[in-house]
Amino acid sequence: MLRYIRYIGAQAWQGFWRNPVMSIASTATVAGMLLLSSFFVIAQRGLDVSLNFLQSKVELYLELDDNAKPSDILALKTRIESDPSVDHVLYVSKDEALTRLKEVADKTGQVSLADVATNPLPASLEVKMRDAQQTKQLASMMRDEVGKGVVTDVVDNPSVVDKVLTITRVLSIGGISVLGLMLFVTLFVIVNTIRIAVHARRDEIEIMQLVGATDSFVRWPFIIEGVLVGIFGASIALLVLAASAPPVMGAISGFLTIVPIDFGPLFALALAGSVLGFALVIGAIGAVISVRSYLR
Amino acid sequence: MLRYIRYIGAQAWQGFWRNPVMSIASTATVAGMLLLSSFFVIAQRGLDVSLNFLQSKVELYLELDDNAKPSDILALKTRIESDPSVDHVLYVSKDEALTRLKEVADKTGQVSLADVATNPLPASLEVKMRDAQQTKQLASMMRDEVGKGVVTDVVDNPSVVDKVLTITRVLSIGGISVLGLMLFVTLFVIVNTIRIAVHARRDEIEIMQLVGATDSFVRWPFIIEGVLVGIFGASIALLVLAASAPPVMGAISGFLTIVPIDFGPLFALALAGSVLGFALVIGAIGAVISVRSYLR
Amino acid sequence: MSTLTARNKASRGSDRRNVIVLEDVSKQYPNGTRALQDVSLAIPDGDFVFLVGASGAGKSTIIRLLTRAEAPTAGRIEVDGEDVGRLTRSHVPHLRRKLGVVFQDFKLLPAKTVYENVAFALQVTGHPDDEVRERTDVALELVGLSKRRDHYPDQLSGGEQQRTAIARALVGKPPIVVADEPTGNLDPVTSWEIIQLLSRINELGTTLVMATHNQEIVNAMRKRVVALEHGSIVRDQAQGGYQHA
Amino acid sequence: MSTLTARNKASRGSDRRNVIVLEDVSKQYPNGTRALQDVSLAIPDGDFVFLVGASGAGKSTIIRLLTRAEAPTAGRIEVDGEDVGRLTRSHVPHLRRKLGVVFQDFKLLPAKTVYENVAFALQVTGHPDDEVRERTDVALELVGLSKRRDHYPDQLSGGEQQRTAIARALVGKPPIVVADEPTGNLDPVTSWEIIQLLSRINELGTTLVMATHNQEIVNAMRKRVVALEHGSIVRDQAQGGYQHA
Ligand SMILES: Nc1ncnc2c1ncn2[C@@H]1O[C@H](COP(=O)(O)OP(=O)(O)OP(=O)(O)O)[C@@H](O)[C@H]1O
Ligand SMILES: Nc1ncnc2c1ncn2[C@@H]1O[C@H](COP(=O)(O)OP(=O)(O)OP(=O)(O)O)[C@@H](O)[C@H]1O
Ligand SMILES: [Mg+2]
Ligand SMILES: [Mg+2]
Repeated sequence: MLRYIRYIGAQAWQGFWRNPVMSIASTATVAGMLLLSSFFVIAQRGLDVSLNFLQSKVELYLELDDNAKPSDILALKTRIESDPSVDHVLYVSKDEALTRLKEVADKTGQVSLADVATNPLPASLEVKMRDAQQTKQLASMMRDEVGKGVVTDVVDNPSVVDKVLTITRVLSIGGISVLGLMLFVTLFVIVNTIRIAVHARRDEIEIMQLVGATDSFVRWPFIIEGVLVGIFGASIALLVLAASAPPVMGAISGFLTIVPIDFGPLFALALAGSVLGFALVIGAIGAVISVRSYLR
Repeated sequence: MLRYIRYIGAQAWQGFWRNPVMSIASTATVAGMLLLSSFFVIAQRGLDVSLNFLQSKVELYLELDDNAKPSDILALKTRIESDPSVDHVLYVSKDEALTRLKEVADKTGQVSLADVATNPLPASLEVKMRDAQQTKQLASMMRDEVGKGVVTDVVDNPSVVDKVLTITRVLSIGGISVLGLMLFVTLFVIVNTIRIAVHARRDEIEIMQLVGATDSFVRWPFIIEGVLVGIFGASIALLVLAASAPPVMGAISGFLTIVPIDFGPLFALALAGSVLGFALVIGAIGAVISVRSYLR
Repeated sequence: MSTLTARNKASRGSDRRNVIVLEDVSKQYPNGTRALQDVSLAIPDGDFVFLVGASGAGKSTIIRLLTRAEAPTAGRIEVDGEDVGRLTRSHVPHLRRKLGVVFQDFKLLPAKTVYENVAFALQVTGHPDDEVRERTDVALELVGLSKRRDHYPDQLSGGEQQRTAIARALVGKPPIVVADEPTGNLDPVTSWEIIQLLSRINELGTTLVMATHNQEIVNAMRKRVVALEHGSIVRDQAQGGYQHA
Repeated sequence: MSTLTARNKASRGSDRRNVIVLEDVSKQYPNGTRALQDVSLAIPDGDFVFLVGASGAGKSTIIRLLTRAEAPTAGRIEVDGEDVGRLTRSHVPHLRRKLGVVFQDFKLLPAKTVYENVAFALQVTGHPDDEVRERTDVALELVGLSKRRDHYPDQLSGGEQQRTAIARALVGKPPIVVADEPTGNLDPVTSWEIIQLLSRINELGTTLVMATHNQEIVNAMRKRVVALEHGSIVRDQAQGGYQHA
């Protein structure tokens, strides 16, 4: 058994290196496709993060009656918070509202507001959405509250919110479907490449069989060779990615002062793992499929 | 000469059909990569249109002093319009502003505003940007006007505008670089596939040479065969695209009631033309490169 | 060698069983060519048979049928007691290991050296590494290729390729050796060495079937001769010559 | 045929020019094998030369050098007045069209039929279609393969492949024919037919070089024999036999 495994390993290694043109070309194809896929996974992830950020900007303001009872305001706040589409609700008092306005006015260099005598600003509830898609529904619900003594006005921006949400949805569905097609084509192209390479060696398969080799004796070295192609291809793709990540990230970070694109600490690791695993499995599957046609 | 051309055509056709496994696999790879590229070009185009639409929502409002002289307002309007980053400027009178507000109020079912006695709303200039990236600069320029008797306030939303613009820029740069990589990998993979297929037939090339065939006599049939692979691959890709366009568009158009994604009338034609041309040229180039290694 | 000697003694009895039997075998290739028609042939264990006939007579076709590289269109083929036509896929390799075949076109693995090509026939049956090494070395020595052991097939002369194929067929000590024109690319001296080698192996009990055009060898050996003509057996003579007696 | 006859008459003069000249040619393959050492040989126009020698002596290597499939490590080779070693890449095809070569391993194009393989040798020189058709048919008839014209090489018997290779070498009526073991897969009768065909072509003025192991043919023809041993010429005899006289 051990002898058999050693034999298979040696044969696969030999098969890889003694058909260098085909092995290198296959490996290059695998590397190219994986690089593209990875790049795309990263772009898709970036798109996702950007869109989430865009969505997280969607808020709803409820302007409150100056005379509303604190208990009523609290009850309303609690009620809104229990809605699963809401992330959190912030109470902004009249004073806070004024302070904020002053800060903004100072920053933007507009006329000073420091000398305002009576505070014209209402207190408000700022509702941050968890699921931005539900904003419209919540807003119309809140409008029913207007005039009941607590809420005086509901401020959203239905047309802008709608548009942002639509674009968000289209982009992320588009991104996911292109990614799906991408992975499918990657699989297809890699399997196809291995098939051509194995086809070119069909005579070898026939000869091995004629000399008394069993199917698995012929098949296994090819499978391991496919795995080798996968591993080498994935390694090249990952090396290129790793090498190009710092400059690309540097270039992007120029734009990123405002939008915090953070992939999370494990993203790189998970990506590398999936690329390697994906390549390895496709290599093996490609070999199995390809060899099968010549084992009759 | 004519005989030579006929000979080459016949040889290429024969070469394609008598190595069916390799021809079909190569064609399938070409089709897959082109399909992916096309899909991606379309997605990138969609992204572009969406982002332009998002950008076109960026506006600047200048609230005007109730006592400003019409000639001053007109002068300001003309000045702003001369800025190349501005698309157009709309004057909204106090009355119009009120009418609009009433309409919005009616639609959203808020308290009726029909009985407002004095009009509290200012007249304004609505500036639609052509180049949204310049909004900030224009806004700060306009703020210098505040208090000079015409403009009372400049309403933009610096943080939101900035964020939208940043995201827009990142997404479109990301889209273009992924597209670039995509086209490069497509080229690379197709050339690689043809190289493997030609490598598998290197003995044929050697035999032809030994029998007295000149380089071009060997090369041309392979080139035309590469072109055939390109044409067939492109045709398959375009057929799949054409077949999948209506349902995909149908599914998307659900979202598109608000964002008007319009690719323009010639987009499909231009896409089909480029795909075919690209495939044909790559097929030929791939064959030239591949055959060259065996013509020594 | 001890098992071979034992088999030899047993097989030289009065009624040796037939290790190869063809009964009314016909073969028509998919493109319509009729290569064999109603061929019947029985070869007892330990026999030495020459298969002769003009180019295209059907000699290689018979060999392809024995190894199940092709299936007969009609008729029954038996090798070492097994009905070749009814073998399951998984049993074909075991049939082929009983047959040491020298192919007319050699069928060497292009990405393996001479040594590796010969060793391969032992590796398929799972021999331990040191045994593979030892026996492969002996086989290469026998056909005079020790000096070329690390050449790839395309770095060999025609005769060297042929001898590699012969070494591969013999290295596994199969009970039946089938050689298709094994001296076509060899000079007379080397040819005779190979024939003597095969002859010795046959004396040790191996059944030998050899398709050949080498008139001199057939005439000199005075072994059984089966002559084919247009896919049919026209002569089957115990101690024959190349031409009709 | 008329040009051949004309050439024939002219060439049978007293001092025929040498169409093949090897001067101190050595060949060492990249892996270190010394295949030829200081071989000098001159073959006059219209000659019939047998190249004999044991397996691995270097016969095929000489042929490979003549066609510039390999370049010599040292020495000078001239074919039909041209220095083969100094030919530019673009002139190599023209050299090869002057040489009709029967390769030891046939070198047939696997994706072409028998007919197409033979026709190919005419197509490379740009013959008109109807001439290609006519001459290919004649060549196939000559080697007895008309019935197999639409077979692919892997649908042919060994001897049929060999005859296809012969037909391809002859169809272009080249001034020099080089045949490497052209009868190794042919039965004696067919072998003799082929030899007679080659002999007739030679009588019409074609220079003929034939590497062979076929003792009987060499002895019977009584032509010039060049014998190689370990890469060196050990005998060059005007009307020789296979063995040393
Ligand atoms: N795969 C095939 N498809 C079609 N016809 C074939 C095939 N293989 C062989 N033939 C034909 O079958 C006939 C017998 O072929 P076979 O190889 O058995 O001849 P052979 O006796 O070995 O001849 P040779 O001495 O030339 O090797 C030939 O006429 C050949 O053309
Ligand atoms: N490509 C190569 N690389 C290395 N060595 C080679 C190569 N081709 C041939 N040889 C060696 O050169 C020697 C001469 O080979 P060649 O083919 O000329 O022999 P030959 O006389 O034609 O023999 P045969 O009668 O067996 O065909 C042989 O020993 C062979 O192993
Ligand atoms: Mg045969
Ligand atoms: Mg030779």
